[in-house]
Amino acid sequence: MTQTPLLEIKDLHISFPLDEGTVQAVAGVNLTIYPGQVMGVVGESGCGKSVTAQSLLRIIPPPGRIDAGQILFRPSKLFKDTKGDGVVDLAAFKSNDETLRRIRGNEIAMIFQEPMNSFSPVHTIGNQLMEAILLHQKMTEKEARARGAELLRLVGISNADARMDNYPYQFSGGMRQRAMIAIALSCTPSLLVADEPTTALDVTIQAQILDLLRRLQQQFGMAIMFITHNLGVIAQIADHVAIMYLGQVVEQGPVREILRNPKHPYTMDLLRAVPRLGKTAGKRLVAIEGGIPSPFNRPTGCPFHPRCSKVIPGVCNTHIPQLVQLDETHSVRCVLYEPKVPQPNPEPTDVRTAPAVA
Amino acid sequence: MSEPRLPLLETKNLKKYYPLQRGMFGGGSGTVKAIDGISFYVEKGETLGLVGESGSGKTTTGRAILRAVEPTEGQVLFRLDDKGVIDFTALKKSDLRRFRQYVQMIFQDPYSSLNPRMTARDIIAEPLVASGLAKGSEVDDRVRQVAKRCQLNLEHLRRYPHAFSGGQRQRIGIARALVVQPKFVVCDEAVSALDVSIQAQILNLLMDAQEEYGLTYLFIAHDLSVVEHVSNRVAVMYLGRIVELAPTSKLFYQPLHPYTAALMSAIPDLDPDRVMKPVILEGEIPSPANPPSGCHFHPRCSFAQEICKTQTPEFKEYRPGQFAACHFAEQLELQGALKSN
Amino acid sequence: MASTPGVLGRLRLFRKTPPETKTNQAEDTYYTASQFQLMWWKFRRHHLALIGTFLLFIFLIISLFAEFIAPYDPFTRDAEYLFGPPQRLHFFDETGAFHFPPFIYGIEFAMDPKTFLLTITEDTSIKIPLEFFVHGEPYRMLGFIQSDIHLFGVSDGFVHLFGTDKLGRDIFSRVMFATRISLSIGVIGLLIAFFLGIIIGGISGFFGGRVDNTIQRFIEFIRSIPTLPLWMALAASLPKEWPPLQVYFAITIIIGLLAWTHLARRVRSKLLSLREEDYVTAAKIAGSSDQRVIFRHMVPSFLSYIIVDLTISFPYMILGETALSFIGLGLRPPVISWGVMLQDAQNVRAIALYPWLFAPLAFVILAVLAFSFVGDGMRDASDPYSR
Amino acid sequence: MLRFLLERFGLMILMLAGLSVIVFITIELPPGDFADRQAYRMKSTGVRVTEEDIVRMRQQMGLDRPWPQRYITWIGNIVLYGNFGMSMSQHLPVTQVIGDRIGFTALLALTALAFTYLLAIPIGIFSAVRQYSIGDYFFTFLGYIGMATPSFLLALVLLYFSVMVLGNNVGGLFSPQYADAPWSLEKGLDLMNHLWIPAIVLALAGTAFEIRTMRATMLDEKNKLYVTAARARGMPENKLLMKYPVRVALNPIASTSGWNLTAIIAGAPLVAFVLALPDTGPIYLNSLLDQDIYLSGAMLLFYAALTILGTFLSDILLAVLDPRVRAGGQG
Repeated sequence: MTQTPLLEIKDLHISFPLDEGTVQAVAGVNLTIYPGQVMGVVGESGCGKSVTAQSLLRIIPPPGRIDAGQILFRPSKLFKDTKGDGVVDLAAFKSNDETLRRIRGNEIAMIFQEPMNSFSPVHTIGNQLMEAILLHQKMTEKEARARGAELLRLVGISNADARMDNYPYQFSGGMRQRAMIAIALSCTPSLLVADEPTTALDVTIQAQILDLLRRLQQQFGMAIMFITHNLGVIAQIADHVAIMYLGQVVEQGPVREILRNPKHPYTMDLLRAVPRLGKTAGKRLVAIEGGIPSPFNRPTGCPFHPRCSKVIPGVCNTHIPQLVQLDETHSVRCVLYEPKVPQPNPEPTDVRTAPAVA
Repeated sequence: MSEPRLPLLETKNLKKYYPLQRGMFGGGSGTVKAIDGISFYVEKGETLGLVGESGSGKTTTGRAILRAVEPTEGQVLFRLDDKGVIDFTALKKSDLRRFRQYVQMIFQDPYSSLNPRMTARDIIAEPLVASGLAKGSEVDDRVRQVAKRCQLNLEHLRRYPHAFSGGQRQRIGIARALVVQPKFVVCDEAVSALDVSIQAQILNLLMDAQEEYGLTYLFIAHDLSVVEHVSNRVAVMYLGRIVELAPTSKLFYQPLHPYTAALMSAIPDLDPDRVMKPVILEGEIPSPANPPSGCHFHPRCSFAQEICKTQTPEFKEYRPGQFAACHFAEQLELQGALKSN
Repeated sequence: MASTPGVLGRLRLFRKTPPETKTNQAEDTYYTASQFQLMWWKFRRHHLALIGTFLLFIFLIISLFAEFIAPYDPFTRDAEYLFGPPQRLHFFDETGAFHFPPFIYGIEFAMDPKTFLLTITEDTSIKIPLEFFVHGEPYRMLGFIQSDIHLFGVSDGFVHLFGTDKLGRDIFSRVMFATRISLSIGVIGLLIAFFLGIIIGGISGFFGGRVDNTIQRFIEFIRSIPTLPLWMALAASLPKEWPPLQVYFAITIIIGLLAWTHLARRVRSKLLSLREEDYVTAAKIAGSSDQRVIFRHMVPSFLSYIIVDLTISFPYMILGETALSFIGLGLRPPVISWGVMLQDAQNVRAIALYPWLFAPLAFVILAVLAFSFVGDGMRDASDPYSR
Repeated sequence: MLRFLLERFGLMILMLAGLSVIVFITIELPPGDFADRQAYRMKSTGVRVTEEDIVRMRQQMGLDRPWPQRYITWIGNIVLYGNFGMSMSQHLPVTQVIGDRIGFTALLALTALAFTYLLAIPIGIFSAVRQYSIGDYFFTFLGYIGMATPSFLLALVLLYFSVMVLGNNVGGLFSPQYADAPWSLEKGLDLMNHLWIPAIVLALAGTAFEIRTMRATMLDEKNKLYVTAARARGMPENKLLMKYPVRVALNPIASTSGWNLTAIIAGAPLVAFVLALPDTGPIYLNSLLDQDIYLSGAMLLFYAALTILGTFLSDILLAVLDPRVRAGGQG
């Protein structure tokens, strides 16, 4: 791909200092999203996928903080009138920076996991929808209202004009998620961050929302970062996928490539662990051994090594694997694919005490 | 198919209505029909999957069978080899406790289902101790045995639930259900809250235990792939009623009810080239407090006719073992989640 | 539906994991800690609560051993020293020499020729050393320990650390005895409230439905009655000829009678929510009897909340009694409570001329603060399993 | 909305009816009655009183009939004619004894309520926004003190302060020169000058409570997803706080305002007693001590009615603020 990337996350580190110790939620994530691309981010709990998404808008809940890394973003509207290379580092801003505020909702919009809680209960849907429009566009209240109703119609809410005056409790979960999408699209952002937008919904509603998102993506041409733990959803919506485990992207590539020809042991195991229609009925699944480690007890070396079926003792527990580019688009973070395999180290050094980034 | 087996459990017209409270003094006006006439049977040793979306009444069904909620009407018949047929719903409270050992439950939320103030050992021992099935060292022996079977670290039995991860907690919950060697276990969304890698471990554990102890499961879930994976037969619920019940493969290849078909079309396929073409259902699930007339599904059904608005379709057997409640079950050619290539 | 917990939720979950630097044994201690251990560990981190606990301990000591701690009987009069200001304890004399035990100076009276007001000053020529464990007025502690040893005193004359009242009675001694009475009113009042609250709230929560609704409306009703005017009306209805002790019990009951509603609500809502808890359902399915469900599963999980609520209601009891006695409708002399003592300090004159008469108020405030601090600390610690 | 209002209004009437019974029983509770007390008093002044005299007195005052009957008469007169009966000690109709004072009590209560919210809402917002700042600790500390200090002490201290430092005696409701003067601007100002102490005193405990409520709700709401969602669409931080958490935190404030008024009214007699206000407090106390039942009954009824009215108003306020309550579903 010769396009210029829309978003480039480089070696991002995010931690949460807590009383009991520091949680390394994101430990060196690299991720590139091109304009108009749907990037799926998959992972189990604690893999840092949501925190990564929140970091794009700098809305990581306290006490989380970005320790290192860059989030390079190329806004499409912000520098229209001024010249310049047009790339901003989102990680470098203060969280209340004016430029950042103009990017939020305008250039990068977000939809959340719990549609039931993402609206203020005491303000009308229309109020919250118009708020987004008025913040970033020069419009009168009246125009904003008309635009709001139009957006509601666009996301498939009937009787949109009257619905503008409804309160969130009068909307069902599916409708709220539609309204949330309407808000997100109100300023035609170039990147939509969708943090598990269908997890809280029933399957039939999930299908509707996925269908809607797919349609709107084609219509508006925005890029989507779609976060989920459901591999099926990823298969259906994403072009590219990044698999995350314990704060790192362990494998990344086109969705077909990853699902059919996975390289990282974790991806392989994950795909085998999912029950598949018509294929696994009545059989034992190939389960991944052990549990997801506590975030206070990050394994040394490769974070997956304690559960990995292909672990090389003395290597995987000491050596942090490097990102290996298998071809133009497919990369993996596993020692098995490194050109120069490190020698087994019989006495594991404690990597935890060493700085995670050189 | 093997020779017909005797049903271990049978529900007949099971209902659970909740009074709807409105107004200051709780004057009842209307009822919520959480489940409205559920009839099915479960054969010994099989797994009956029970699927449906939120508000369909699947959880209430599971709990009503166990009398964790008192059913409003209907029977739950339970066939025990040595004791004959017992009507669970007719048992007096004191008798009910004696029969609890045959029917157990595994819960969805591994956090709220374990009393945080009891050690893992006490939680697992609860069914033995509470019903007086075992005493003294026998309790410990049996707890250790079942804990080992559920792959729990025996040294951790002294610990409280807050020390365990979600997957391990679920193992404790399973151990608690299995310690009395029940005949029938209701798995209420037992793997829904777990991560994929953990979910596979628990599913394997459940299936191994079934084989080893000859268990019969009622497997309640909303994830159709999981249900297809574990079930022999599947019942589909919508708004408090069963709309279709069939052997798993029949249901997934040739559903009879439009709702079943819609549900299946919404499963996101793991194969990116099999693009999901969901049957888009109009609107959302209506409230069980105010269900539509006739066939509950008619306002969202693309095949609905006049008759669907007025008459409740009969739940009957259209193909061997395949039951449905739809006026047009015989006419419609519906597509399942699986295609025979 | 399946929902993976949000980041923060999950982090909180894991916050319970001890830092990795701890040894395995420490980890195991943590994981096998019972509810009350976890609560104590959490409570311990609350500094104000620890201060409050310490204060409460002192109050307890005072209440139990008032006779020993007070140098005099509450009714002993120092006829020469009416409305006497507090006598300061001195550790250093005018030469700067250190003394232990400390001493007090003698007193000197002078009449202001214009206002005819008696002024009292220290006479630095007389030093009276304080003595510990002195023999004084005999007493019977806790009703059976007979003794005449007091914590401190002077061999010659009197010592009045908090001054004296209009009859020359030692305020320090009186406050010690009043502490016992005032706190006991709180305790007994709370017991009554506790009893009523548990029973009525329990019925409401256990039966639910119509019974629950009726009781809830009734509680709302009671809560809408302004407490103090009703207390006043009830207290005023006590016959004048009742002996003080009977009045004491009646007042306690009146105060307790109106305090149960809060507790009843708490018990009820806790019961209702517990009924829905999965682990209670699990206990039922495990074949537990009703008693077992209630006492093994439900009571332990709401006991801590009840204790918190009791602690938090305590100040209202104390303030209620103080207010009632202050306006003369509550306890009556010779029973001494903080409120009764404050009857002497009803006007601005008292503040201007005899501020030491307000000494009991310091105790009221300290007691209320101590209970509030402890209550707050316990509230934070009451649910060590919250996610 | 209308349905909700009607329901609440009906409930208010019902509660008032119930209250009147409780009030009557409470007032009737003491053994002996006004006749006994009157006889006792006359005897002590040397007047000879026979049993027949007492019986006659009783008949005159209607005290010989059973209490339900007397209750019916009592409440009937109140509801139908606004007649609260005669004060037996002052030989005046109750309405005349307390009539003009009721206004002052209500004025005092409302002023105190206004003080409570004028102080509590901004301070609560400040404490929540600057959580763990010195200011937050200061107000938390002040809140504890406010809760722990009995109102009468505060009244005395403020009175002392006003006399000694400001040099004016603000006991009572008016300065002597205005006491009987006709209403004028100066008299109004004088009233305000006297009103602030009792108002602050009565407001204090409620203020401490409401600051805590406001702060806690704000802190809770601040981390809710919908606030994050608004932040994610580019809302500036200050506007964000004012529009969402502050707005939502007003709901519990509104719903507790009824209790707050109850607390203020409950404290009123005591503070009035200390400050020698010619408000209803001292009369209430005396009427209780004299067993002047119609007077004390009317007063207690008045206090209770005021709080019930307050609860009703707070319900309406909550309905205005919260659409879900308005819909009546979760009411």
